[in-house]
Amino acid sequence: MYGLQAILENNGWAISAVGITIVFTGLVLLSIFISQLHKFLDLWENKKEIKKIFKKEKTKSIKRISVLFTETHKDTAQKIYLIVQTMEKSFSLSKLLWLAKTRGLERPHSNLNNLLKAGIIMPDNKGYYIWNMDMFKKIIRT
Amino acid sequence: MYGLQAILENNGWAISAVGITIVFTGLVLLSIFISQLHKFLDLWENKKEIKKIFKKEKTKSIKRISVLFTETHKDTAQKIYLIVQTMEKSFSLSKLLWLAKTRGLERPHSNLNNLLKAGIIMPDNKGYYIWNMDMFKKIIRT
Amino acid sequence: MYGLQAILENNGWAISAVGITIVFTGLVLLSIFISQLHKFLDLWENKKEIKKIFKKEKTKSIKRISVLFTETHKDTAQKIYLIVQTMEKSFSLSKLLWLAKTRGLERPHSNLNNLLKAGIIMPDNKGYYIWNMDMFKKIIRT
Amino acid sequence: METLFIEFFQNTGFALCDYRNIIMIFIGIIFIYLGIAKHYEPLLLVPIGFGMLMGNIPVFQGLGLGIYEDNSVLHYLYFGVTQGIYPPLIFLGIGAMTDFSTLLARPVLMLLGAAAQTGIFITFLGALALGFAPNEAASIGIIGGADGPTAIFLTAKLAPKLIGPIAVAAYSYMALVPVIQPPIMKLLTTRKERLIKMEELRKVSKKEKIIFPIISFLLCCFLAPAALPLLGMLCFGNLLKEAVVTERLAIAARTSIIDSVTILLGMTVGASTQGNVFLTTESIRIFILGALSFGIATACGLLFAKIMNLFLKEKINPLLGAAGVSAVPDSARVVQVVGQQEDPTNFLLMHAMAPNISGVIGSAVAAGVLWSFMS
Amino acid sequence: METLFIEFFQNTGFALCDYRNIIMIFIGIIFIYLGIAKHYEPLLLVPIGFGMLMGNIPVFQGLGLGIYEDNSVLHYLYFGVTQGIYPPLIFLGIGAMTDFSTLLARPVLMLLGAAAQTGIFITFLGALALGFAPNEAASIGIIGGADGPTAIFLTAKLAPKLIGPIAVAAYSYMALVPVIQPPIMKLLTTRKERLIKMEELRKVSKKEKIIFPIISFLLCCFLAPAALPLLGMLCFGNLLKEAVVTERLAIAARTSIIDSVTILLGMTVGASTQGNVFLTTESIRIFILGALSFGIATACGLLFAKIMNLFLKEKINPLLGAAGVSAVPDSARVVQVVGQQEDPTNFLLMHAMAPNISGVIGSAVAAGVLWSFMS
Amino acid sequence: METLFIEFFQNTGFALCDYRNIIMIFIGIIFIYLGIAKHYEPLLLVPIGFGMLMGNIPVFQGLGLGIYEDNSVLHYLYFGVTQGIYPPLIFLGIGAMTDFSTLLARPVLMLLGAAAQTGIFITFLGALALGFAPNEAASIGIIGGADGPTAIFLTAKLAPKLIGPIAVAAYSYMALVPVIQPPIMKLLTTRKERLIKMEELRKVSKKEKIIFPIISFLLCCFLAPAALPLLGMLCFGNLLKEAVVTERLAIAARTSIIDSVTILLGMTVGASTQGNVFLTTESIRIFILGALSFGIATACGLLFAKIMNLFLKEKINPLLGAAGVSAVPDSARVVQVVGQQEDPTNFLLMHAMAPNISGVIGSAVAAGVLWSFMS
Ligand code: NA
Ligand code: NA
Ligand code: NA
Repeated sequence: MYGLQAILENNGWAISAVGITIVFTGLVLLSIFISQLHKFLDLWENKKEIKKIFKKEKTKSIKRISVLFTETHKDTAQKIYLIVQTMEKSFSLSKLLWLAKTRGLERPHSNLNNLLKAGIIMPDNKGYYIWNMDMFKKIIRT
Repeated sequence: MYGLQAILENNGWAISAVGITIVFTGLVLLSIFISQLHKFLDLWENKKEIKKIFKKEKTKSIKRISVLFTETHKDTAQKIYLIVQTMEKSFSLSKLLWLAKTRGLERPHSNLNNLLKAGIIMPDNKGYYIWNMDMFKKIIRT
Repeated sequence: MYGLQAILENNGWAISAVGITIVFTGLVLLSIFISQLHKFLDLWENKKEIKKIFKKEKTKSIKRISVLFTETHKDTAQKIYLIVQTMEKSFSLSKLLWLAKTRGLERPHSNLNNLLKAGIIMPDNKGYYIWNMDMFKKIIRT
Repeated sequence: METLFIEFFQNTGFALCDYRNIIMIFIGIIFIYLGIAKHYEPLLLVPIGFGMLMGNIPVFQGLGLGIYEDNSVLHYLYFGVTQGIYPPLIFLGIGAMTDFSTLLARPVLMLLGAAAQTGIFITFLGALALGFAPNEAASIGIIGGADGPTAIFLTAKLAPKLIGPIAVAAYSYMALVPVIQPPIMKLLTTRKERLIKMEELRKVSKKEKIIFPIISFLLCCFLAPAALPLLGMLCFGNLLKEAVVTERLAIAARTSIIDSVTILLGMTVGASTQGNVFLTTESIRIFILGALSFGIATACGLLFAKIMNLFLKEKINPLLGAAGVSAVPDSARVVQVVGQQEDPTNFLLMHAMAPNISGVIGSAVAAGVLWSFMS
Repeated sequence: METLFIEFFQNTGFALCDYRNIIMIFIGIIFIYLGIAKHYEPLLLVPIGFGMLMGNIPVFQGLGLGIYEDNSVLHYLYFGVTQGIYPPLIFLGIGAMTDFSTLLARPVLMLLGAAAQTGIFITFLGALALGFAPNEAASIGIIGGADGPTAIFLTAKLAPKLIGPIAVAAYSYMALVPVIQPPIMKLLTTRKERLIKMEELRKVSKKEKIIFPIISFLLCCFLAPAALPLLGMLCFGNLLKEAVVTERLAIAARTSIIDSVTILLGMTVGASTQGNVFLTTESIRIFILGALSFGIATACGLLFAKIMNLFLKEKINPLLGAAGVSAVPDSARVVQVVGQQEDPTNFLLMHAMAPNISGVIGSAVAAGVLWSFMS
Repeated sequence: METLFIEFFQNTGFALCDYRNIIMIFIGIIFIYLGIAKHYEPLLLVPIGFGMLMGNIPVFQGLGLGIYEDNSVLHYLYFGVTQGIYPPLIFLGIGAMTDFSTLLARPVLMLLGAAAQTGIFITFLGALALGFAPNEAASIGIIGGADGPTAIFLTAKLAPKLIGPIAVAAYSYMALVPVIQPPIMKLLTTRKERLIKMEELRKVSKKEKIIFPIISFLLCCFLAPAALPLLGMLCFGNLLKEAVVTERLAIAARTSIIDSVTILLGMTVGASTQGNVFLTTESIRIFILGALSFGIATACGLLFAKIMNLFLKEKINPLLGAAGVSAVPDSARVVQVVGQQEDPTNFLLMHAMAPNISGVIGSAVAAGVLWSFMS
């Protein structure tokens, strides 16, 4: 069978019409959805942002200022920074503690603790810790 | 069955003789072919080379010189080069154009166009462009 | 079937008891073995070490001193070192030899040979050679 | 020993050789040449070309050497083609390497990717008219989808016997996009149209990129469930990429997985073109229809862009329509090149990626629809 | 044409959809969300979550789309799950990326990894009491092993029908370790205990590291031969890593092999949770028992550590016991976090790795024992 | 509970253990030791050695643990060995990492690679004389080819029962090349011959390198079609490498593909050496014949080089003949070492690569010939 007859017999016109319609339906729906998506996300983001400004920022700043650094503390912090510079970017706290002890720093436990609380030493969520330079500059090197 | 009888019975001599002959035939043929290959390729290359010298070189050089750079053009080209240096090795022409506009270059379209024609900016065949330093030095920095 | 009856019927208590016993047996045995392992290895190592001190060290030092470097030799060695610096970390001896010839060094074969015997040029076991800087300093740059 | 020699010689390729093997070996070498020297889709043409050599070494039957023999190594590796396993794995990798940003920034350009698929259905009708059975006609039509894995997948499901010619046709034309498309593009657009510039694309946020593969998968597969294996893997791969936390899986998908599968798929598809099976009048008709399909798809994309311009305030460059056929990313590059022939400062590449990628989604949906109708 | 449209519509996901598919799609999206936004085991939750979407697209039967249909692509990829092939390959990769140093330095901590496995057997009893058949009860108990591949492997061998719910339960709870474990840890330990510091670990020699996988493999598998596929591959991978000369094989094991298999395993396990198969009261009971199993395992580890302290001269921090459940390395991190809540200068992570890894060995042995008893 | 304990104990490896398992475990540990401590082919000896441990854990039948049980994980992974799928994939990777330059620069050295294959056929005759069936004799002879994948491939096709001993013999002797070859080399060459220096090799062009794999594949496979799977993949891999545009496929072939397959092949070949199957007088005879085969191959290479020197104007160093056995690249290194023992400034390594690589081609052709004669 050939020609138009073959097309008719095999329901060709219908299949093609339905087929291309579905392809278009799919992509049109998707394109409409996408075009609205970022507007929707913006709204959502802003909602969060607004909340954040009022809530979290405050608690955060309070939390951090709660650690007071005397000049002695700052001095020790500088020394610890020197040690950290000899270590890898992600370092082990226990190793740092040991190094601090070895070099005769005073009360290394309590000092490390302060740095942790102040967010100068931060967990990298892989079990190691990193040195937060920004926070260090803000709090210690002022 | 053991010994020579087993070899004979299983057609061992013949198989071995034919086998080793084929291995040798294959590698001998291959080694002959290879030993001739580079001579043949040299000939082929030279044919092309000779043609090139007479044809393409000419058209190429003509084509390139066809873009004339006034001092103003050269000056702008220098400025564009400064912009390019801030971008990645393979850069997007549209981004370059936009940056050129932003920095207030005069007629950026036409200038970029000239650089393209002169082969100073060249497509990297991946949809991006690269800066042809040699050409730049030859044409602009003379 | 539910409850204790189901457990009994299916031999639950026994399976659990045997099961947890085996898990413990496995890990206890393993932990005992491990805890003894390094002691055993230390003994083994020391045995070897002691032997080494008495035997190999001697032969090694003798072997190396057996190559005598005159001042001329040392001078050539210095020149060869300059060539080596232009090559990759793992270099081909034949290339080095060729470079040495090209630059007009005297008796390159014999000189390279001396460096090989002295352990200044050492095989990297991948078919290439590396420059043993320590040995070079010890023997030549004294 | 003489008899053994003669027997052996009768089993060498020299004795068993058929002129069709020689033709196919010659074609295989051309494929390799085009891939290496002309840089036409080398990742596909080189494996297919070498596969053609492997499939056309004349071998004695029964030893388990030929790809159509049950226990041959080639047959085992070909299993991933005949069962449609390789194409979804390739789509996983493509998803993990594709950036859908442009499509998210200008979703209206997706319609061009839909329009170009009209070529599939027109060719389907043409193949029916030429006397092909519906399942074969559908497999031939999908060549116009300009998407190798999709074509192989659908053919494996509908008309496994045609995998060889259809795959070779699909990849040949995809490689020849820079040759086939430009004349059609110039014929159907005016110079003024080709000069239209597109506005800068907006920046797309990470969240949009993460949500996109999930939504487009759900939407398209609810509509055409048979697109599941292809679209599912495409979107899954893309999610792995955009999620960032799953980066190592995305890397595996877009390196070891896609590359290994590309090697095996290309080689076995090439090897499936044994001269006596491949060189038939049917194959020739498939090649002609395939070329038509490609041309029609290109034309449909271009014309639909012109129609859209009747309604859009901000006109789009109709050349972008040609990128709707897929053949990622070659047809997008062709758009760039043709556009720059008129105005070297017109940069259409990024915009052309949108119809280009939506053309992939479109042909996967079309393949799903055809599959579900034919079986 | 109308009839065709209607027929087509009747085969779309919209028409075929079951409320259970919608629920599962919703759960799948939650999995993806937890993986991406909360970083809970993203390498597992994202593939499983997307697999749930793929498995719950409502499809017509017979075309070969669903994972339970013989000739579908998903079915072929699922083969590695049902035959228990993927889990050993994942263990090969885990072996090639794990450093057993801490365990070698403090072998006594291995006992905690044994103790936590008690949870497996207690849950097994509980499941029996709730009326599950022994093979099912064993598969449910293994959830407490907190080791996804082990759970999938044992279930594939004992109760293939439960692979979906058990795998999802196991991975869910592994992802929720940071939520589930801390309250139990605080409940069962005193502040004084949580403050205990561990002494520095000794340095372990290369030779010890090379001998360890060989010995632990031989010892455990002579004891429980059915642990062969899992433990064998774990130790083989580790040997490849520690041998150094086989580094390139170790790299393959811990990159392309494990990542490819993780993609396929996660996706197909997710896809096996078709609503009508998955959403049963049985699944709910499995989830409840699984949570219990996890809790009991944690408690057993903690309590055993306290018992050990009665005999040990140098006390160990009982929090380490919680790491014995496996869930590498999440539960070790939880130990670190909980420990530092009391004393930020207490570093338990490295010490917690020892029970953590021995927990993996322990559950593989337990799985072997259960397998050999049940069949 | 007592009965359960007893029953369990009766199923442990301690109870089931056979003295042959212990012997094999001991051999396995030696393999691992040679690989790690002596650096003898560690990429092969370590996986095979650990596989020996895995295959010789005494297991109860019926659970699906042993490699010869239908539904075991090891059995599935072993499938690639028994069907001859792994060896061609390894050849793909070898092709993608081998530089054929030296061979192209001095094609006459290829003859040495042909000469060394004589060892295969002489051993074949010897094995026949010792009463082995022809298919077995052929598989034993191929050990002299000094090419693991080729030996495994041919044995899988001709005498699958012998895969274990033949593979182990082949890899053992390949690892022992630095021990086996030097005495033979010194015996059969004079000091004067060993001092011969080879002239510098000419630089080979890119085009030659691209054309070589195509031509050598076509030529050798027309001659011996049964070499198709091995030679095809070797040349395909090499083409992917030399084509440059297909670099990412070549990378996949020479990293993830070859490494993954090496792990699986090594491990399963090792595991196939279960004591009761492996420790037979047949295996011992295979080992003896294998050693002979190796020695004869080396001798044939050396002697043929000396014969060539009768005709060549520019003499070649006959030591190069020893590299013709393959065992890439170990035997080439042995040539270098032995050469330098006489004259430390004589650099034979690069020249030795030519017979070394052509030895690979030669044994693949020989395997093809034997396969076609035996079936
Ligand atoms: Na398309
Ligand atoms: Na566990
Ligand atoms: Na060989």
